Amino acid sequence: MRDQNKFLSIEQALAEIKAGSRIMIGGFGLAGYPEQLVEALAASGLRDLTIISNDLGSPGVGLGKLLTNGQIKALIGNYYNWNPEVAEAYAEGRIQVTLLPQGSFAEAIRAASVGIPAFYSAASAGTDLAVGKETREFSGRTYVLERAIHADVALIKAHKADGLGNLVYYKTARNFNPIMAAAAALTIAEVDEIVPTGALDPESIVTPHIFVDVIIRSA
Amino acid sequence: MRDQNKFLSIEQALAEIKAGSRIMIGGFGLAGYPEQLVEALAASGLRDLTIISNDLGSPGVGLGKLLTNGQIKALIGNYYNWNPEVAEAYAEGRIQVTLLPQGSFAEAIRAASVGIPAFYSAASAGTDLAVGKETREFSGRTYVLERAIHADVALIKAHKADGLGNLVYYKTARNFNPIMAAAAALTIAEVDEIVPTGALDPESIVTPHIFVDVIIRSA
Amino acid sequence: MTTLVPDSEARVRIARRIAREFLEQNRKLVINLGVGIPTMVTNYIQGRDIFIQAENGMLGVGRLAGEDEIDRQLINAGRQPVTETPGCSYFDSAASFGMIRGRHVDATVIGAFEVDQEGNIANWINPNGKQLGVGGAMDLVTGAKQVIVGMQHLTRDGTAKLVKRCSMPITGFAEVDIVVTELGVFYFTDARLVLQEIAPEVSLETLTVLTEAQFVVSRNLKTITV
Amino acid sequence: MTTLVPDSEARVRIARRIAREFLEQNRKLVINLGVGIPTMVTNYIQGRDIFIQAENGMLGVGRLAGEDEIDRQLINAGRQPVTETPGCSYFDSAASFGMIRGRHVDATVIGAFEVDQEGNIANWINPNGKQLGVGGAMDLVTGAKQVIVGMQHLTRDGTAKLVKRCSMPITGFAEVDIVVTELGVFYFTDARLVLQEIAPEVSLETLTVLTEAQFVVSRNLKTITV
Repeated sequence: MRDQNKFLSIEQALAEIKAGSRIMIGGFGLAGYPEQLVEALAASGLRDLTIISNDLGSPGVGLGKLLTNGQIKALIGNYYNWNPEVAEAYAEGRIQVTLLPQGSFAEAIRAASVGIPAFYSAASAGTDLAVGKETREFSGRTYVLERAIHADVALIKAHKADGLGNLVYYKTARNFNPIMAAAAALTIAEVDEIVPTGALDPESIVTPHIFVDVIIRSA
Repeated sequence: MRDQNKFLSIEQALAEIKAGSRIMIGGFGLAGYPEQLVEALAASGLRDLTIISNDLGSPGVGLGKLLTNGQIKALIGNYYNWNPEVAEAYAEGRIQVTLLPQGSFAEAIRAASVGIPAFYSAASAGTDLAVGKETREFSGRTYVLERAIHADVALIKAHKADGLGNLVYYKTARNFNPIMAAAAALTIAEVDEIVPTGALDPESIVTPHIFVDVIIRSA
Repeated sequence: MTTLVPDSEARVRIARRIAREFLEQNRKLVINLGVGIPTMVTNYIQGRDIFIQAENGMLGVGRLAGEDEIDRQLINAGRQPVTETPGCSYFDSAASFGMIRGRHVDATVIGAFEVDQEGNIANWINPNGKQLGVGGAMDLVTGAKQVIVGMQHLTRDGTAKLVKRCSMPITGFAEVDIVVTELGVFYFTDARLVLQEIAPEVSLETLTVLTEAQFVVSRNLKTITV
Repeated sequence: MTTLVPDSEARVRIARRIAREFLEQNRKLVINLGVGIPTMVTNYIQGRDIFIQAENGMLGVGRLAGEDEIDRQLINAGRQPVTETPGCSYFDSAASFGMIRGRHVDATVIGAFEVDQEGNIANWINPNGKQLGVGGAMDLVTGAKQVIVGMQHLTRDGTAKLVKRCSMPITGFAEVDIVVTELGVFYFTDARLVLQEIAPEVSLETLTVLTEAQFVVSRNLKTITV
């Protein structure tokens, strides 16, 4: 948890990100990704980024812009079929791509957030995605050892933040955002609305404020 | 998820439990444990139970009754100093006790709920609680391999249930209840209030109904 | 070869037949539906206690959204705008796959490039260099209690999709329980592929020719009904 | 031996001195407080952006509840009824320890039976056969960014609690960062125990006698102030 004022302009927020960073970005398809942060990141021209995300939007749209702009060095994620430019860039050797089963990917991000270095999952055992990974039997079934996925920065999208930075989400825009919030060294949240501290029900806060370093408001 | 009507009387609910079962019981101290289910379990006289819980209440109070009654074969949990009868029964060889660090205990229950057979935690490495457990280094630090903790039955306490069995909790009475709900083959929830389906905010449901098999209402 | 069953009819038949698989159980179920034909199953299970889980973080997915109901932030895992059902809930992706991996989902309905006679399934990638994505397929086939494949019997080129041994990258090994095509319904029983139902358009001989995988024929072989 | 500082005064001094450790950082902090002296720290950090996490599933724990405020379902990890602060939140035990294990808690303040000169701590069990419990101690000492021990300098029998080598079961190895007693404030710096502050009641010679652990004396040795 940083000390300074969490509520920054998008320019101030972007100034926190360096070229070559490992950046987690929330979202699934075009739902629940931090649209303005991604636009600003694309406009920044920062290069050599490792982007950790479920997918990469569509060609030239959303996270897709980062690839179109040549800002990406490596991808760690799950599903790039919605953006054929990814397979193309990979085939041409312009980017590295690490694919994980979606559930293992999500759990590996959560593992980073909770200080678990590795865990076992049955998904992908014996398949091409488990090549080079350790496996182990438990009760006669083969499991793959998956490692935690950490990041320097997480760019996430939430619905509302209160004055401390507690977050709640909106419908299926929640997806990877809460787990990424806690898995990166610096978390920048883009929110639709800022409400007074105390206005969110303590039982319904999804991301406690200590996981959130910077908040920007969607214009 | 069971098919039958989830809303049962406490007698019907208890009839689901067999002697010799592994039973998870939610709660921390005397907060958030399913008081009436525990009373009924104590009154049932069912024996040879393995109780998986944070603690065992106080002597003759709450979960403590199960020990006073001689119904317990084994305990898997975390903190029994609030009930000195546990150390006594253990010293006299009347019960088995497996202690885990509270965080490893919680995570092992969650692991069971999400199909992860084992994970690594730094807690307890090198200590008496790690004796006999595998360890492994990650980035120069020693971690302990912890196994998922499953149960036949979970007895949990929630605040409200809707008609489907979605649950929300109340303040620090939440504790182990949500993770236990999903880690047992059969989950019986004791709730303060039953509200119509649709009355709970979909964003705030903590335990989706598919984890809940039987619901009884606190009298 | 000529098409035995027109595409659109085939797709509807497969979806309806899979729906019947659930309706006949006549109990509460939680299911996850893949894109394409599997999503069409939704249309045939309305009004029953069958809850649809979407791996992007929702339980209780309703029908596809109408034009005037579209909310871009409320989508299924195929990125289609959907609606809510009463008692639905939202959760993050780790919790969602926890539900799947933890054996809390009764069935997953998925498409496939190939299923082989060992019950192996290849459905995550066509290694043509144009795809790069796995989605939740591997988690779903290993995590769901029951794996139901809904796919057309032949590829567009007319080759068998039920094969002796998958040639494409495997998604999961010996995980498939039921295969429903427009020409037949096959169950994996005691590690053998058993034909339970056959389409009215084909003879057993023709189906055998169109099915590379070895299968046995149930003593109770019936005509596919939907 | 005679008591150098009366019990109640010692406890208050330790709690206030630890509070100063946080107040002087003059920034937002998340801390977890063990039972006993550590919980007393709460009294001396009011009004600052210091958020108390309770491992039984709450962030933003307020002061202890008054007689008329008691809610049996709102307690801290020592089972004491507490109050809420604005912006507090509740979560389950796995999430709570995820917060701790994941390095999101700036400091844990705990008591101890023994701390040795290697920074090892023994605080989870007195192996007298009457205790059987570990609580969150092992998770906290391995997970929190900073481990601050608040304890009286001597046992009730007058023996040193800062020892050469822990004789009781270890909670965590080389995890302790700061030890605050009523007689001194010690920091572990470069794997050495360094005395930074000393109580007005004792000379360095006396403190050395009362401290079995070997320590070095800071060049900036000060008197404990609270």
